[in-house]
Amino acid sequence: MTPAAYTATEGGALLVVAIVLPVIGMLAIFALGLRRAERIAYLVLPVGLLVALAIAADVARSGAAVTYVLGGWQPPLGIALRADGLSVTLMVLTAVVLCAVGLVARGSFSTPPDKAEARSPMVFWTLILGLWCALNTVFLSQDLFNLFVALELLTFSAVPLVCLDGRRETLQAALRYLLFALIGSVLYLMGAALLYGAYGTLDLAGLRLLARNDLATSVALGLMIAGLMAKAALFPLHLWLPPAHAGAPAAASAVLSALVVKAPFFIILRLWFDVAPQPANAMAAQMLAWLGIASILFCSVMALRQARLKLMIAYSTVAQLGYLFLMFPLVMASDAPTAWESVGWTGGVLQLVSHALAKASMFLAAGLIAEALGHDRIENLDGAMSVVPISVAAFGLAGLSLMGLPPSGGFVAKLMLLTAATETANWWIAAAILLGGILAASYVFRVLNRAMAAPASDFACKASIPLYRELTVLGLAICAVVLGFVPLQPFAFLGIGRVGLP
Amino acid sequence: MSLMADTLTIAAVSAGLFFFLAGTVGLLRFPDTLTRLHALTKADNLGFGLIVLGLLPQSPDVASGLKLVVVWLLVQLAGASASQLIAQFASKGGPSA
Amino acid sequence: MSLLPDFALMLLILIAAVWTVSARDRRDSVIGFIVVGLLLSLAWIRLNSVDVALTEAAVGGGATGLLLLRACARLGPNETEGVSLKVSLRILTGVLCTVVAVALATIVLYPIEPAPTLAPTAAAHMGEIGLGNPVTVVLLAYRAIDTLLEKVVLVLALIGVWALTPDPLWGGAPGSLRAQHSSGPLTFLAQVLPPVGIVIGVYLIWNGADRPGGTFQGGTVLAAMWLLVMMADLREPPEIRLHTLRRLVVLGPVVFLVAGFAGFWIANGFLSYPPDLAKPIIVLVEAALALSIAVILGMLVAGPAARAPR
Amino acid sequence: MIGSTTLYGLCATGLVAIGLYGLVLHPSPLRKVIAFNLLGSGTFILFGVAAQRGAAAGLLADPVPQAMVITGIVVAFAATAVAVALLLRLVESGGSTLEPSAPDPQDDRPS
Repeated sequence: MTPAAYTATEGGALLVVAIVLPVIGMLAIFALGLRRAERIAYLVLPVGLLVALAIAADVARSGAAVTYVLGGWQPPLGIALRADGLSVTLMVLTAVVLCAVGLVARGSFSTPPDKAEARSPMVFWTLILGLWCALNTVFLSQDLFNLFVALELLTFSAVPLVCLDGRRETLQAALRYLLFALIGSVLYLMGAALLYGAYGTLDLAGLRLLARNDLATSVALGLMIAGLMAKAALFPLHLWLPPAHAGAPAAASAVLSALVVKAPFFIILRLWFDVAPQPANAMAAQMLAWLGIASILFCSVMALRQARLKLMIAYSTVAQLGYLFLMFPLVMASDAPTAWESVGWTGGVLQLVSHALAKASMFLAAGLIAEALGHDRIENLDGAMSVVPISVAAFGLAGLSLMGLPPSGGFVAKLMLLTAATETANWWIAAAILLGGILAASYVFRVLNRAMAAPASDFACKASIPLYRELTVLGLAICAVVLGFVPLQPFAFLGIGRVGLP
Repeated sequence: MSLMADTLTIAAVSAGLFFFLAGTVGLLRFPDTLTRLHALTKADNLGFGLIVLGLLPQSPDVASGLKLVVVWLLVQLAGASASQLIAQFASKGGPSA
Repeated sequence: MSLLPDFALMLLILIAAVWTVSARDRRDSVIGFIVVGLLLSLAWIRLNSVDVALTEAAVGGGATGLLLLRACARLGPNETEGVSLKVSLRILTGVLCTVVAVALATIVLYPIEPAPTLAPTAAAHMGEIGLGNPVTVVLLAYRAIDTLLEKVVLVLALIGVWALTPDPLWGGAPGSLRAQHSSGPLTFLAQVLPPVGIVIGVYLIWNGADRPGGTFQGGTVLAAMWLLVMMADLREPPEIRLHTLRRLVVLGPVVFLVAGFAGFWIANGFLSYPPDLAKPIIVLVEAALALSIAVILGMLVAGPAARAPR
Repeated sequence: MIGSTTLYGLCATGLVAIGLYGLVLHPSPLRKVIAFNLLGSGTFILFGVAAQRGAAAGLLADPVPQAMVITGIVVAFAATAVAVALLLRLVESGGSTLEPSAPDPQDDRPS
């Protein structure tokens, strides 16, 4: 059993920087206890964005994956990092969203000038940087146990963000989130133990070469995917998500909804397409899709029934995550030469990216609206348009992507999924996509309707919002829309490094 | 030489095991916390001491012999302190389990 | 015949586990869990994994047990907490657990022959590092990134615990760890044991390079000594804003990172060591990590701040 | 003939089943955390079985899974510490179960 060796490519050291840089920032904030925690974060955020862009440029220029072998120890003994088109796309996405969140969070998480260190800024900025390290590790690592450590990093950074305000409801939500995440981790780890027992390696490329279609492999992959489903909040394991994402401060909710739940899904993609013996199990693919359909329909209806804006957006997150799981049967049945060249695969990944941008923008906009009005009850949103018009506009633009209306990234994504569904005669999936769009339109318009209504006579604005914060939120929404104008050609980028893994 | 060492080991360890057995029976049969504690600590001190004594001739070098003695001392210290604490807790009206 | 001890141990573990889950009183459950932890460390010795046995005894049973016992004390007298749910749900869960167990048991009963292993590869490269304990080599060389990120996990966990501090108390010290009935014997133990414990902790760290032992085990012993001193009320827990405390927490990860980056100049890349310097570098990193682990574990048990900074 | 390693594999299986049962069914968060630790221990023993079966090249057990277990034990401890701290804070603030309490209708803060 000698899987082909990884060869470190020239720019590989940058992958290490992408993982380690946030850690350095986090440790610096923690240890130095300097006047203001956010200064270090503002130093790290742009550098991290540049690193992600540099790696992306490298991948685009060479048309091949960037690889690094840690410590020079070849897998399966050591661990390799590898950035293909998909992981680089997600790294850039992460960096963009985090930078935007960083800008918007400046208002809410600045250390008061009279204190050396305050609790919530210190915790917020260290955890955001911890999250970043975790996400980059998830996107780059080629080792299933290292991915476990990355998932734990993600959990430990995400959970305290939920209960930053220390209220009873948010503490409850955080505890429930933690328990779900821990069940997920332990099931994942159990699968990893079985795979190691069966193959003596946890390296993705090695497993791809060795994977057999036997009981141990099926049980291992089943346990791992079940665990990851709990972390990615797929119906019926979604119960933890709405209170957790709605309870967190808006800036944190944006990161949790846009990025954190995508990490376990990304690992499912890796397991499904890179590890599982092909062709994958058709029944399992159908089951994932059915759970996805249930997520879309059930949680869209739940979103319609919420009284609070942030809870509505949180339910919408579960619904939109459901779309991601539709791709499994669509990819299997397509006649594209490889899974990642099929319309279904590209549509699914595009949905991931456009939802991340749209949802981050939506949560941030909701946060600004709540800050300006002093509450987030949907019934009493009237007058929002006159106080924070740009945020309401951003909310609407982001809504386009969720509904799947043109022009938006969400439109292209859902259109591709729909095409794939009709081509492969998966009529139920096609119907769910259409119905989900209609439901999304109803919950988005319900909010816009109220927000654009004339304000009541006793209307009072609680706080004025600086323009740069609103513009940042609008920028994210515009990114989600512009994604719909990008010609389909560059989507070949997503497939870089996936054909003929080393 | 080795025969004598082995005989000593067998004798001491067997005696130690007997005290452990007696202590366990006491733990299960005695009526309240203090008497149970009494049975347990007596058995522990004697039983464990005898087992360490029995193992000493078997240790390959002086260093491992010393380690055994250190282990014995630590167990004595921990056992004595723990039983004192339990006794105090019990006499202050803790649960008479 | 030779299977008898193993069989008895397995039976004891399972009985203790059932007791842990089914006990009505939550303190009984915690005690059951500690017993499982101790029995499991015996199982690890039987599985020829002495390093893991030491870690399980120190961290799995010991530190986790202390944490849970303290939680019980803080939660106060408990209402009965037995499983009291709908029968249908219990049956459903029972079926689910049985299916998982049967699947796992089948896989365990029919292993791949010959068993796949990385032991030969791991052994073949040990000469390049110059350490005698293969587990330490895996932790600090082959898979050093796991260990590094796991230290970050510990720091994040500490931040997560501290994040639960009420705002006005931020920067202050965790509540006293003093045992409810702290008294003579405990004070005596806390005065006598720490010097010995520190020697043993350092011995475990130093010894870990070539024989079973290492950073985690040694660090936990150091943490235990510190906790003992705090529980006997000889020392108060430190304020969480203290710069010394913060720097001790990050010392390990920082030294590890510096060693990692040094690899770019003195060896061939991140976290790689030149053969002749590998041992001193690893021992240095281990010492720093152990110190950080000791401080982090102690502070994790102590919990969030409960007093305003002085 | 079952070897001792297989015996420990079955022991791991039992721990997993018991832990999973407690984790799903216990209403009390502290008991869930304890059950999670049992489930974790079972998983670690599965790694230990793989390590023991992989004994070769003069090593009594494959060191790679052993190292993974050591990392895993420390991570599980950290998880327990965070969960316990959260739980105690939750109890201090007046809630003791995982059931979401009805939100206060007068509460104007964004939820």
